[in-house]
Amino acid sequence: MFKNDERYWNIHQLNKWFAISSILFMISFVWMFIDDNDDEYKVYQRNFRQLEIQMAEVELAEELETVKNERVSYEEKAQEAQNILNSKKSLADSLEFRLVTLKGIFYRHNMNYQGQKSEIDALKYLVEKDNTHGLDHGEDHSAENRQTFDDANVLLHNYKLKKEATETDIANTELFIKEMNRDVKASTEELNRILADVQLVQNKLEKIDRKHMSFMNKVGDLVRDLPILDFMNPYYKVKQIVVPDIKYNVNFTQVPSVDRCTSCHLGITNPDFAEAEQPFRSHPNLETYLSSASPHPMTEFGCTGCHSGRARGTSFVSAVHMPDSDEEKARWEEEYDWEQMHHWLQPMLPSNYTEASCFKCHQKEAYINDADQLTLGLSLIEKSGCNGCHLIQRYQERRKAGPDLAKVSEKLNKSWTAKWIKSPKEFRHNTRMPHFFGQDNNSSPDMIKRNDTEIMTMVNYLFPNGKEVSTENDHRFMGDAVKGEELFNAVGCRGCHIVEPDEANMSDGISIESILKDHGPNLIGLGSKGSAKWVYNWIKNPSEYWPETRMPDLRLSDQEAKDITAYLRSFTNPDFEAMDDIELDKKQLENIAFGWLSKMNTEAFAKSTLANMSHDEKMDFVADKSFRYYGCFGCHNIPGYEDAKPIGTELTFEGSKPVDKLDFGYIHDIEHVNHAWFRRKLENPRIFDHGKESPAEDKLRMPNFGFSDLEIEALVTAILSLSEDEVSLKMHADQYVSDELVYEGRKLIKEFNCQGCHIIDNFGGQIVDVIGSAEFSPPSLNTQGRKTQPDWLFKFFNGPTTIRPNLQVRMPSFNMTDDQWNSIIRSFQFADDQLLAYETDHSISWGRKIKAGEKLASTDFGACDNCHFYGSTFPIQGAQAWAPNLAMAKDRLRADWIVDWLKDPMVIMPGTKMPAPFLPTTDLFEDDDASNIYGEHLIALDGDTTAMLEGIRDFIWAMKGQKDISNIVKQYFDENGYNFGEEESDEEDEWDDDEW
Amino acid sequence: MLQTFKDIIDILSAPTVSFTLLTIAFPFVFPPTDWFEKIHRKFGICRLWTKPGFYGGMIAITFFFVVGYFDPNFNITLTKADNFPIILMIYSMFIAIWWSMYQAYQNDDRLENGLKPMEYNDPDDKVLVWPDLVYIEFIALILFMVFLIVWSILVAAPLEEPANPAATPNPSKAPWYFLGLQEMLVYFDPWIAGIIFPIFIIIGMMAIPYMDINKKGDGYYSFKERRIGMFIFMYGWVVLWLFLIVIGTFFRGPNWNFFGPFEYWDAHKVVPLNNVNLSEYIWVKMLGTGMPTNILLREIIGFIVLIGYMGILPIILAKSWLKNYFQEIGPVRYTFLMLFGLSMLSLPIKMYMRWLFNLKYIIAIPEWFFNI
Amino acid sequence: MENKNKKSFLERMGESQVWKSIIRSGVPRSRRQRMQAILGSVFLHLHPARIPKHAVKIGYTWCMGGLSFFLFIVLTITGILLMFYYRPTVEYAYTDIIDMTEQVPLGIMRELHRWGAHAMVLTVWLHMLRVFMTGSYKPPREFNWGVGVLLMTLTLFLSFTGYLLPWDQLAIWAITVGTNMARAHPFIGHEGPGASLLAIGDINLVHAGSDVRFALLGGRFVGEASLLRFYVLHCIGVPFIVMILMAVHFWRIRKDGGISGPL
Amino acid sequence: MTEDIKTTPPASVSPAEKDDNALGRRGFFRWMTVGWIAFSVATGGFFTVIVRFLFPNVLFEPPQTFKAGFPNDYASNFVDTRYKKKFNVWMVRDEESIFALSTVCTHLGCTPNWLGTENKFKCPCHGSGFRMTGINFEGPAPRPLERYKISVATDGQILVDKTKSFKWEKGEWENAESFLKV
Repeated sequence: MFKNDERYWNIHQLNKWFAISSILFMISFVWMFIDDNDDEYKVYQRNFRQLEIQMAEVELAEELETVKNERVSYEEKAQEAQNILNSKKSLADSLEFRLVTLKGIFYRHNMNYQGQKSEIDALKYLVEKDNTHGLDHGEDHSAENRQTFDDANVLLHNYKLKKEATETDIANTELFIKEMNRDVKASTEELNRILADVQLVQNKLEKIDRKHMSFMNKVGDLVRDLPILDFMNPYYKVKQIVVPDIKYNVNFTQVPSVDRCTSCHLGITNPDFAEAEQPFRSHPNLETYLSSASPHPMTEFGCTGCHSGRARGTSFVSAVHMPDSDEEKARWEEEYDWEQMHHWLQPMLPSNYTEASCFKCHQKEAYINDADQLTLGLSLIEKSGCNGCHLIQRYQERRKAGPDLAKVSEKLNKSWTAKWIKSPKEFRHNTRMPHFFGQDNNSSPDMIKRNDTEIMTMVNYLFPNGKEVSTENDHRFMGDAVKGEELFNAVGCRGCHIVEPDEANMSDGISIESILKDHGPNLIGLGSKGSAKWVYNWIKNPSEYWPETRMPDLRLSDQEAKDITAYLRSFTNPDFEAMDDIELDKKQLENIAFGWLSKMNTEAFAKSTLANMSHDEKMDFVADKSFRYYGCFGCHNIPGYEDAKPIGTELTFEGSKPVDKLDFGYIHDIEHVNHAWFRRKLENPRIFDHGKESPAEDKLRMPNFGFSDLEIEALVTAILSLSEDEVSLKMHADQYVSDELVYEGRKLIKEFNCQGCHIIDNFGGQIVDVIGSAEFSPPSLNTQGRKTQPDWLFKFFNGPTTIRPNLQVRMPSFNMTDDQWNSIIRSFQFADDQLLAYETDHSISWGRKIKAGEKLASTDFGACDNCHFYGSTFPIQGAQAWAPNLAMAKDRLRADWIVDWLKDPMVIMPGTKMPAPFLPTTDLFEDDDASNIYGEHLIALDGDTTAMLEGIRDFIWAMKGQKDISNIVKQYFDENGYNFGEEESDEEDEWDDDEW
Repeated sequence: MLQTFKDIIDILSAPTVSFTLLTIAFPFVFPPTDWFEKIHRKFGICRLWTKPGFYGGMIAITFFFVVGYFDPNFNITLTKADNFPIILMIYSMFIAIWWSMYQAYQNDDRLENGLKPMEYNDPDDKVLVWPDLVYIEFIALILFMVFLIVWSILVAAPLEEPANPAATPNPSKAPWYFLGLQEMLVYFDPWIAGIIFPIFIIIGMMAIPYMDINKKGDGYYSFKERRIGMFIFMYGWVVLWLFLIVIGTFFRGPNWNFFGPFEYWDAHKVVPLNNVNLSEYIWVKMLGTGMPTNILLREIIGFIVLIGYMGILPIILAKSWLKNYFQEIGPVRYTFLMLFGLSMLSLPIKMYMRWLFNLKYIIAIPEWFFNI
Repeated sequence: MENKNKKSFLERMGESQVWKSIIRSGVPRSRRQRMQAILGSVFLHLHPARIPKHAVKIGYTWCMGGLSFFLFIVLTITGILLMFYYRPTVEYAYTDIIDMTEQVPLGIMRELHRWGAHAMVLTVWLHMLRVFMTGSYKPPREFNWGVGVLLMTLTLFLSFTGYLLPWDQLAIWAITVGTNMARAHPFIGHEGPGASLLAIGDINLVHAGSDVRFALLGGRFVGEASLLRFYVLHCIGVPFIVMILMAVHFWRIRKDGGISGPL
Repeated sequence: MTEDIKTTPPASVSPAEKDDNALGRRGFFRWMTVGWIAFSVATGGFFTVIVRFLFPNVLFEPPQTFKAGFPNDYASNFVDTRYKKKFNVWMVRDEESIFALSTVCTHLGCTPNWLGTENKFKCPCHGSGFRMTGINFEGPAPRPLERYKISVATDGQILVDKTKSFKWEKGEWENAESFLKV
């Protein structure tokens, strides 16, 4: 081996190695290439194409079927025209020949002309130059140029004439040919028009279905999507929408969202795919979303603006789809190898929570259209007082959720209060007051003792000087309970209150409609709470006890108030009364005080301070610590805590909080996504303390509201809506509302539960269920903005008068400021696109019209006075049919509106008893005695309905008489009573038959 | 059974235990003196550098990873795409070291028997580069490219949440090759662990050829002829660098707490950190007085210790134990060798002082950002 | 028969003017041609024409130096390609990386680049280990070992600068942790020992806005400026130095007597 | 040594292998050929794919094609300015066709205005005037406005493609893609 040819390796072996490794290299390359090209979206696009072809073929068959018969005749027609044309072939040929010749001539002339023109352009330049710089070059030169220029122009003109003459000839000939072809053209066009739809489908098929393609197109279609070559003109490609106004937050800045969802969701905007399999199914609500005519067109809103998810993802997993349920999750894992990409902070919202995104743009609305769950969630936040403890910048607390406790010693006694604090739901099963005690982390005997002591110190603080309420004189404030019940049901209490002692009757589930009913507390057990005196005083004038209350004044007489008090006091809660009183434990008091003291101070200091404290000081100290620990002042006004800061986590951007910032504690049987955490927290606020050894002062303290599943889903939606995601200013819905007051008004309407009694924006008016008939219920406020004069409405709000004499339910006096009333009026006006605060008085046209109107209103025709008061004149009909005083109309209503109203009252106020007035048509005037029946004025209007209605309006407008008839009506009912309500249904039928 | 095994591994991999075991075992694996060598032979540790040793080692590592793969907790760290290089590092370093030692022992035997090392060729017996070398290089490149492509296809490069200066991930780790430095940060102030040590590492490594004047073992694998140098380098490389990377990758969880490989990374885990400075030991615990207000006086003991360690200790050694060696290499080389050597040694010393005495700093002058 | 044709074709090609002008030697079959093949090629003449026998054994060399160089080239190519689709700004950096996997043709370049970078750290370390284990740093190769140590450091720094570019949490916090050490640099880091001594009167000279970390990041925190700086360092600055040092490294191998071996 | 190489087949190397010369040669070629083919395929593939890499799959620039409603949306002899701002296109319908006219004046690139009463496009910069067809007839503009490619999409809407334009002076307005027959 030594001194060989300077080799070491066996070359054969090396060759083999080389070959093997090269083959591996090639394989790995091919693998990589395939890996790079087998994009998931292409599979979907291929499938979609097949689906499109199928659908197009079906459509084609249908279209062909529909034109089957028609097309034959049109085809014949076209053929006929063609035949006629063919018969004139020699003429046509000669014309064609002539045209060709003319075009040749034209070409020559035109060339001459164009050539000459360019000569002239050059000469023109010389002349122009001479004109300006002539002095430098001497005169002769310029004259010479000028001469040439002029000569050339003459020549040009010559050429032009020739050219134009030929042009005219050509035009004439062409016109002649066109005329000759006219029939053929027309009939062909006719045929094409019939076949247009067929053609469209056929064109489509030719573009997408290889079977319908020409050979070269087939090849082209194959080649265009070959890997490597697919950069030129691919059919299958990533589709994306760049949405500049919806931002993706990269922390340092916000960048436009780039949505590639449509790469797979190919039929999303096409309603033809409503039934297709996912991902091709069209959006279920194209009227509101995505279509270009909708308020949320796809090009401006994209997809992830609402649904979240990884917009740039082009595969099922990388788009971070999120399952709605465990079953769906299991199915996805099976079908798509789904797993959550944990590094994406905005996973797609499960479809149940999609509404959360509406809040990005619709922040100021009181009710967000088509987003009931979100609206409900936001309402619950306010009702439950979440934002009392949790600051939400964009959803600020407007008032405290619970009652004012400043004067609670006038209302309640200590024992009841302590028991209530400990377990409010024992007293009132559906109260919004949450349970702080007896929860997961404070149910040990020691903790119960501690909590009882805390409760007693707080009660002690709330009842200064030991004053509490007594029931001694209660009989003086109680009337007839039976009458009280009638009143309670009739005057409108049930617009906001329910009396439902049995929880089982309330299991309908919660919705934005249902919360209108129990806007105020469920009035059960009042016999076991406080005193009759307080109840009496409260319903007589709520704002005296609590200036900020939303409870309005129903202007009850003393007797009415007593009756209602008696009724309400008749409900007792013996179980609650039987509960043991809460006991203060002195040792615990020491312990608690010491615990708090030593938390901030040295132990020695704590001990000495404690030793120097009197019992009362200890009580106050512990009460203070307890109020601050539990954050009672978040929902209640408590004297001394007016400026206390909310105690909870700020929720302003809670929806965007990264999951790792949520403390899951030692709970592991839960998905690591934010909504799962929120849900669990709301189900059991103390759950994440499970297994922890925290001292009493550091335990979780969020109280348990006992939310139902529906409420929790709604609240989670609302919390998710509080996100950091930004959209451009112009996307905010309030950019399109000119007036801030509108939103304020809407909020007030919601806050004061106007929709408990009235239908506003086609929503509300639930009190009708209690009253039984829309006729006797508070009016629908549909078109209210157009209907009443704003200054009248303002006066009415401040001092309601009787408008509908047949209603027993009363418009209460609300304790609102001018600002607030203005906002409400403005929001009504905005809804009806009537923003004027001041208008010129309507002037009556004293002439034919008003006389015709008078005729129409008279007993012969409309007989308005059957139901309507004419000033202090009572209607002819009985009280149950009474309608508003027409003498008030000119103060109250807007003139235009009356005409609209008269046209068809049912459109404006469904369920009204008001009929549209009879308006004679012209054919009736042909009768012989027409002039006797209708009178000359009416006939002269010649059936002009608008004029007739305006006549009625003017008749009403001109009516004189007493405007406010409240007293007259009241007097009448005081004398006669409201007893028509009972036989209402019988009378109704009779009445209907008689009159109409 | 498996659970017991996991529990044992969890306990063993705690830095205190594993580091100690490694440090104690190390001289027996790479014996620097005759005495260690004797035990190395006697207990058959030398068989690690034979083929059965190779198989044993590979099986042990693989077993560890396989068990880890099926463990719900270890699986999370093990299958993180960015941790694959560390697994690769463990394998490749084991194979490389074993292979070097395997050949070194063969050469040692040959040398002992008066033979030339295996690599020796007659100076005239050369090979032409074309095609032998070029060809195998080419094949190696292709195969490596294949490896890289397959790796890239199978493991997608990770991408986490968009950068957010307001949200610190827990734990936040440096790139894996710097995890050794990050681990040192636990025991040293940043200016030492992050600045002085890296600089010393770079300069110290560059200085190796100048400090190691042993002419033997040049150009072939050998151990015995240069066992002290080998021992020091291998200790620094394997224990103080690679091992700390493994710890930093697999065993450091939220809050930089230690977690055994089979433990759940619970962010709630709390480990007591009651570290005390040397000056506090002296003044408060031993002398029972308060801390002197004069900073230099307060830290005087620390300075003495430091000067003693870095300045006087080398002098004493040069006069006694290392007398011959000192004379052999001369004062300049000796000084640098001691500077780098003692610095390197200070890392395990400091680690142990932390673990045994909760010692935080030897010199603690936070006022000047000067802590050692 | 077939073989014969091929052979003659190869031979004819080898004798053509074009071939000769480019490759100089013919198909390297004779000893002379084989040496010519190495010496006549700008790339291959990094190697000597003849080497000792142990130098062709993988068992001795591990080929790790060669692989490191190869990886450097692979990373340069993939890196250049990535630069077509990557913009180093806070707006685009992250989303451009998303797009690498979602839509960019041959987006696997990112994986090749990232895993190649990790692999390069390993190959460099293994190369160093091999050199140590064979004692190849000993004279006359002391200097080249030093160059190698610098190259290794720069490899780590290249990888480190590239770490920031995806602009994700891993990136920004690894760089924050990494650069925080610079804060503690003696004298020139604002939290380092001695920094407070560098003051004129009450005017502090070394503070968070003027120390070495600030210079590295172009700001007090990792931000837009840092991204650009790291990008420039990663794509141009460090590779430039690495290339110069590589040239020195390779040249010194030859000058120091080729591959090490027992004498 | 050198002679030896010259006379013996190149691949044969050691004396021991000279015996099975023929086999070796075949082996040499077989393996080597396979190796080189595989290697060239892979590297060639790489370079091809890299060329593909230069063509991005998606664009972030505004789309060059847009849908402009249905042909029936346009009244006869009417200039529709809806798409002027967003896409720089006038949609014009004359007696028998619809076409998409560029809004760039051929003089110095200003944007003319459509004056419905005078039935012309008038450029505010230097007063060039164009007829409804786009033909220039007054002012300094040297040539008519350009037209864009227009077609009917599968859903029946008009599709305007701005990447392809047609110039009158080149006779391209005769091209079937430059107008839509109605």
